[in-house]
Amino acid sequence: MTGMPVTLLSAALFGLGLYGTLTRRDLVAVLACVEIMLGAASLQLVAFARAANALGNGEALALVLVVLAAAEAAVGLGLVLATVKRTGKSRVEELTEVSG
Amino acid sequence: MPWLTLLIALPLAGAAVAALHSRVLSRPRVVALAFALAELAAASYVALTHAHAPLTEQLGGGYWRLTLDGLALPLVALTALLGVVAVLASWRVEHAPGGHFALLLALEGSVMAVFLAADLLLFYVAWEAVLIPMYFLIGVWGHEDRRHAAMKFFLYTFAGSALMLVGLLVTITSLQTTAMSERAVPATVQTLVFWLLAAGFLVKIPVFPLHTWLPDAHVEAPTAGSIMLAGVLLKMGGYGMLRVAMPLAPAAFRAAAPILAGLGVVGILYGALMALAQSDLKRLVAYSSVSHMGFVVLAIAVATPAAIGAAMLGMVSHGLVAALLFLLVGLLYERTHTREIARFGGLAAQLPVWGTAFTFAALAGLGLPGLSGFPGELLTVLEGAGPYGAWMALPAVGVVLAAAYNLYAVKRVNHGELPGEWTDLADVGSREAAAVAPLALGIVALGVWPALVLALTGPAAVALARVLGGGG
Amino acid sequence: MTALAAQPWLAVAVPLAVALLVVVAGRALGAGVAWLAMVAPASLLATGIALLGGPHSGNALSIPWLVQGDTSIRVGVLGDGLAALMLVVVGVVALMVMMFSIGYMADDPGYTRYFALLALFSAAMAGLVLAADLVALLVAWELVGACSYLLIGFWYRKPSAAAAAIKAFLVTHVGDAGMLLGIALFFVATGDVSLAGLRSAPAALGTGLTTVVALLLLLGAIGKSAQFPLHFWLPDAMEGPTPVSALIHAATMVAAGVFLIARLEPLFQASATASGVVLAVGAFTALMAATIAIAQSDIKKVLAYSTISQLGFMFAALGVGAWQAAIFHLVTHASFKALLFLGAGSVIHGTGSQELSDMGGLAKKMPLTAVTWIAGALALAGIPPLAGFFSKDVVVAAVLRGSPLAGLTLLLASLLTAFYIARATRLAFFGTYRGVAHPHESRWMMTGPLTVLAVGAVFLGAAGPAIERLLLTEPEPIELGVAVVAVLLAVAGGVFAWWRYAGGPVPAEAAPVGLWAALKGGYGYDGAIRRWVVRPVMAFAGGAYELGDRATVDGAAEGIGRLARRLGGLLALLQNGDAQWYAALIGAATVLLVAAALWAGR
Amino acid sequence: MSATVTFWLLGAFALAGAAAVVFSRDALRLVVGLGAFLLAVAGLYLYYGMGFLAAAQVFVYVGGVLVLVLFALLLLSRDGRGRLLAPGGFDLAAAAVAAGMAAVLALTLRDFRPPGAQAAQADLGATLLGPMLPAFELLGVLLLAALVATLVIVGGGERK
Repeated sequence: MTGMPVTLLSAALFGLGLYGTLTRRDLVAVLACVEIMLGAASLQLVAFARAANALGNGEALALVLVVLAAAEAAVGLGLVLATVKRTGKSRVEELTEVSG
Repeated sequence: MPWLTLLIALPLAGAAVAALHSRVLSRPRVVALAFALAELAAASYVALTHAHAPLTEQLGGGYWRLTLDGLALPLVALTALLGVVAVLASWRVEHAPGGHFALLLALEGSVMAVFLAADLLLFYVAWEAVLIPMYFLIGVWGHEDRRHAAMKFFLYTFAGSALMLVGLLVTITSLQTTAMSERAVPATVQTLVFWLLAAGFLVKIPVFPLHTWLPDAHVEAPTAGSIMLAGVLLKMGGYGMLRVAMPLAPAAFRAAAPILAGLGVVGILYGALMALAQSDLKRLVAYSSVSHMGFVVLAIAVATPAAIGAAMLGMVSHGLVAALLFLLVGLLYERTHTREIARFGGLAAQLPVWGTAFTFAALAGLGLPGLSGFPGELLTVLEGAGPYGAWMALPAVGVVLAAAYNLYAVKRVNHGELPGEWTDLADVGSREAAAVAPLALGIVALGVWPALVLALTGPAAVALARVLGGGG
Repeated sequence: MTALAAQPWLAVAVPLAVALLVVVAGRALGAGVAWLAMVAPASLLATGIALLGGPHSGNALSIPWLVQGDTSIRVGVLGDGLAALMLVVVGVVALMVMMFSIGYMADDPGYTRYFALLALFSAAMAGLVLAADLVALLVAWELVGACSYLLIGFWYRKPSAAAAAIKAFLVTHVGDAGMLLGIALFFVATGDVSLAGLRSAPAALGTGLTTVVALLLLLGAIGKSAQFPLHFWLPDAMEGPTPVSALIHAATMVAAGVFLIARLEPLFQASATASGVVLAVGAFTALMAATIAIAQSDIKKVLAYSTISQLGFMFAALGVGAWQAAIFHLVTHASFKALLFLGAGSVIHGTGSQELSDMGGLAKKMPLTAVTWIAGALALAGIPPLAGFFSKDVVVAAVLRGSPLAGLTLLLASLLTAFYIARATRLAFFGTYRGVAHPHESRWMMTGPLTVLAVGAVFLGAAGPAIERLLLTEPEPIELGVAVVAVLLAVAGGVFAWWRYAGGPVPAEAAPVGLWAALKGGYGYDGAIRRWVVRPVMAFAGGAYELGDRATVDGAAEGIGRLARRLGGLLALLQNGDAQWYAALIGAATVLLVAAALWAGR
Repeated sequence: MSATVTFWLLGAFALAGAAAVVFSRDALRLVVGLGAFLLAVAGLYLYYGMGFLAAAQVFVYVGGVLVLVLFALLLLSRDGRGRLLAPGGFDLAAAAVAAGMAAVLALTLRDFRPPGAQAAQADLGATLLGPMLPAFELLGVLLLAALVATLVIVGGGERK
């Protein structure tokens, strides 16, 4: 199954993840939503690799993404833990220190 | 041996070592000097062994394309020399020396990458990479108003390079490659591409009226920053014109040449007049840079082989002279903590070596024959008289004004009675003399024998002029 | 000797090496450094003499200097008769001046610097006279200017010396800029910069361009030779040590303009306009400077204006095409004017003052100085049979033939010349001593050169025919009528001055009014230049900086920055620190951009 | 036929899991949803014939990330974990942005034809250690950096 269906699927998954990332109010959930976006992206990538008959390349790239996602999750969750420990807040709306 | 990659990697490695080193030992300056000297040695070796055939290198099959030809070689050598001088000039930096020397070496490495890049993407990345260490050098180690100056420097050049980036993207999409070649972009987009690229380069040179970041940046920058800024960074603009903008859009360049020549002439006169009005010694030197780079722009606009050679001569010469002047002003500032010309006077008696060097630098700055400024300016006027005829009277006036501001500065700083507050100043020491001497020698060598540069630039200049003349 | 004649470039290289050596070994050699430095002019002299005797061709050297593409600019030297003569003149005068300076500068802390600069000057001057092309000439031309700048400002602690040095360099640089432009136009028209090419250029250039090129080169000559309207730097240049004035600002460098036009005589004669301008400038300057010289109270200023005036004589001769006459006068003038300057130096050394009012009666206290001075004065006034008489006669006769008006102007200037030099002689050496110091005769190191130069001033007139033959022209006999009139005028002027100043300085001159004040102030030319050129330029620069650069150009840039910040202030309302709000903005922007791209790429 | 069914089945699972993550108010449901999503994606990888990738997905995500998330949630467990609507129309705007993003993605990628299989290397190992070697090495460095960074960040938080 390549072409339109998988594109629609991954686009929908990405949209869902984005929506969650934008609206979820606690940090762990935001991170989870980011993972969904990443998953959607690598799904599309794998589908492309299938279509191009370049399995090795696509798989390798997707693997890169998986590892990136894992690293991101680890650092992100670490940040969340550290933030909560430091400020006692884990809710996005309470954290406005990046305000210009 | 991937020499060109080494030329870029060596200072960057030095930067890393200097940054880490400061935690372990306390002599980052020694590390920096060692790497700068190694870089100079490598550059000299490459210059001596590959002077007459372009050297190219491609690593990793991608965008890492480097080339060293007659246009790049003089500037690479200049950069390597000024790298050493800049390290010596900032020997006494006390605030976070590890960071300072790391940034200085990072700056040198990025500039090397700009001069060696044979790939548009690499060129752009290196171009932007230069901004970062310079921004911090000004912003952290500068003088009183450093934040504002650093931000101004950054915004100006960043705005220019943003336009340049658009130009590069249009080029890449229309040529379907990022490799630099003698291929021009299609005629329909040439004008657009040329002016977009020129926007980035002209800000960097800088030409009137895009120059006002320069005096502020120079005044606030630490000495080493000023040396690299005037000596090397301004050359990136002229080099970019010759290397990127002109071959990519020759027809558009031909159409724009009179405008560029006008900008050059305005720069010559304007910079000289502004220099005449200054009461701050460093600002004076900064404006003189605008004037000198006006000659380079004029030569670029003329674009005959000899004029291209003149532009290269002018750039190398200005690199040496401006670096020497900024170095001397910096040495003076270290001793007096002021740049106010009115507070000086009679320093030639108290600081004989410094005074002699300053007079020497001023004479070089006014284009005295036998010193490096003269051949380039002479060749520019001789070649410029072809297309522009009697208009060359205006740069000739600029030459008189250059004599005026340079000698006026010598008079107010070196001559007259020594004010009482400076009677215990110490003259230039041996470490400082070691920084002054190579610049002075270079100025004399280039002035007596300009073929040092012209012999290198010859084939490249002829080839470039052919591309420019050859109907796009 | 033959080796030198074949390799005239040695006359440049040896002094250059000497100058370097003086700098390097100066401290080690101490006072002996002067003897090392004297090798420099000696090499000029030797080369000159060798060239006088040897062949005048086949010794050209030309090396490519600026080569790129099809452009090849060469620099070279060529030792011909004119160059040989100039080398001898420069060599002798420089040698005498250096010897004199050993005594004059003995106690100066800048002793080494002084002799290094003199050696460097010798090299540059040799390059100037030997140059075979315009680029080499321009290089040497500006280098002598730089040496002049450094030597005028030698006593840099004196503000007046520093100011005079800048003034000299800038004013002559105006001329140099014209020269640069002239060279450029000539180069574009012919692709050549050689002097030989320029001499035969008129055919290729056409009248219009010939005139323009000649006038631009003339501008350079006018600047260097201190002719009107660029004459006003030379009197100030007297701030330098007096031997320097003798060498650079009387005998050699200021004569370079005359030399240049003589070199390029065919070019100038091809254009009636250009030669007419040369004649007019020369005659006018000769008279104007002579009138100013009569009112000066400073002995060096008298001699400075006298130099300007005498150079005007030479220019006038050049204007009528009598370039051999001009060179002849250049040679004799170099001898007697250098003598007068060194004599003035001896006097200044003895009395510690340059004011004529502080002197008087020095003939008794400094007899040798007085005798040699008087020989120079008589030569300057044109009294037979001294050198000045012969050369001035050739000049005046030639100019009278070409333009009676200019010739009469020169005769009037001759009268004034005799007057001012007699006045100076009378006030300095006769009457009673009015100063406070205790003058005494200088040592032999100083009087020796005076004697040598005095011999030249007395006998060089006899060398006239030889010089003219060297310059490839048949010597002309003395025109008796012109000679008699000129001598009578000179005697009249001299006698009048002798009578007028018999009782010492005229009190009215101390506080001058009316015409005398105008003369003493050089017709206020200096002030006018300051008021109408220097100050407006400085004011314009200052105004342009404050209003143009800071307020307008930079103001616009900073204004854009402020505007952006204010817009940013509006935008800051969007920036509430909520990371998700930012992410939403980024997402929305991405959607819009991609949508636009999709729409555009349909 | 059965392939299409398999695809849509897995797709539906993934969508449902994602929706659970995005919309659930309960922390545990979030974790379950995320697990479902990740497993579904792993299944899709398998569907495309990339067995190793699927296995990696399961190990790294389900075994690693999910556990991490779970730990974090347990550690931070506090009241009111539920989703809050932002004041005003932000929620609607975010929905619009997300929908727009999905739309432009679908539209852009619809016509995209990946360049032909020049390399055609089907062997993952050969690819990773061949042309992708720099990326592979970089990944190693990145993982190490992430590890160190996490330790530093969390440790740094403790010291304060």
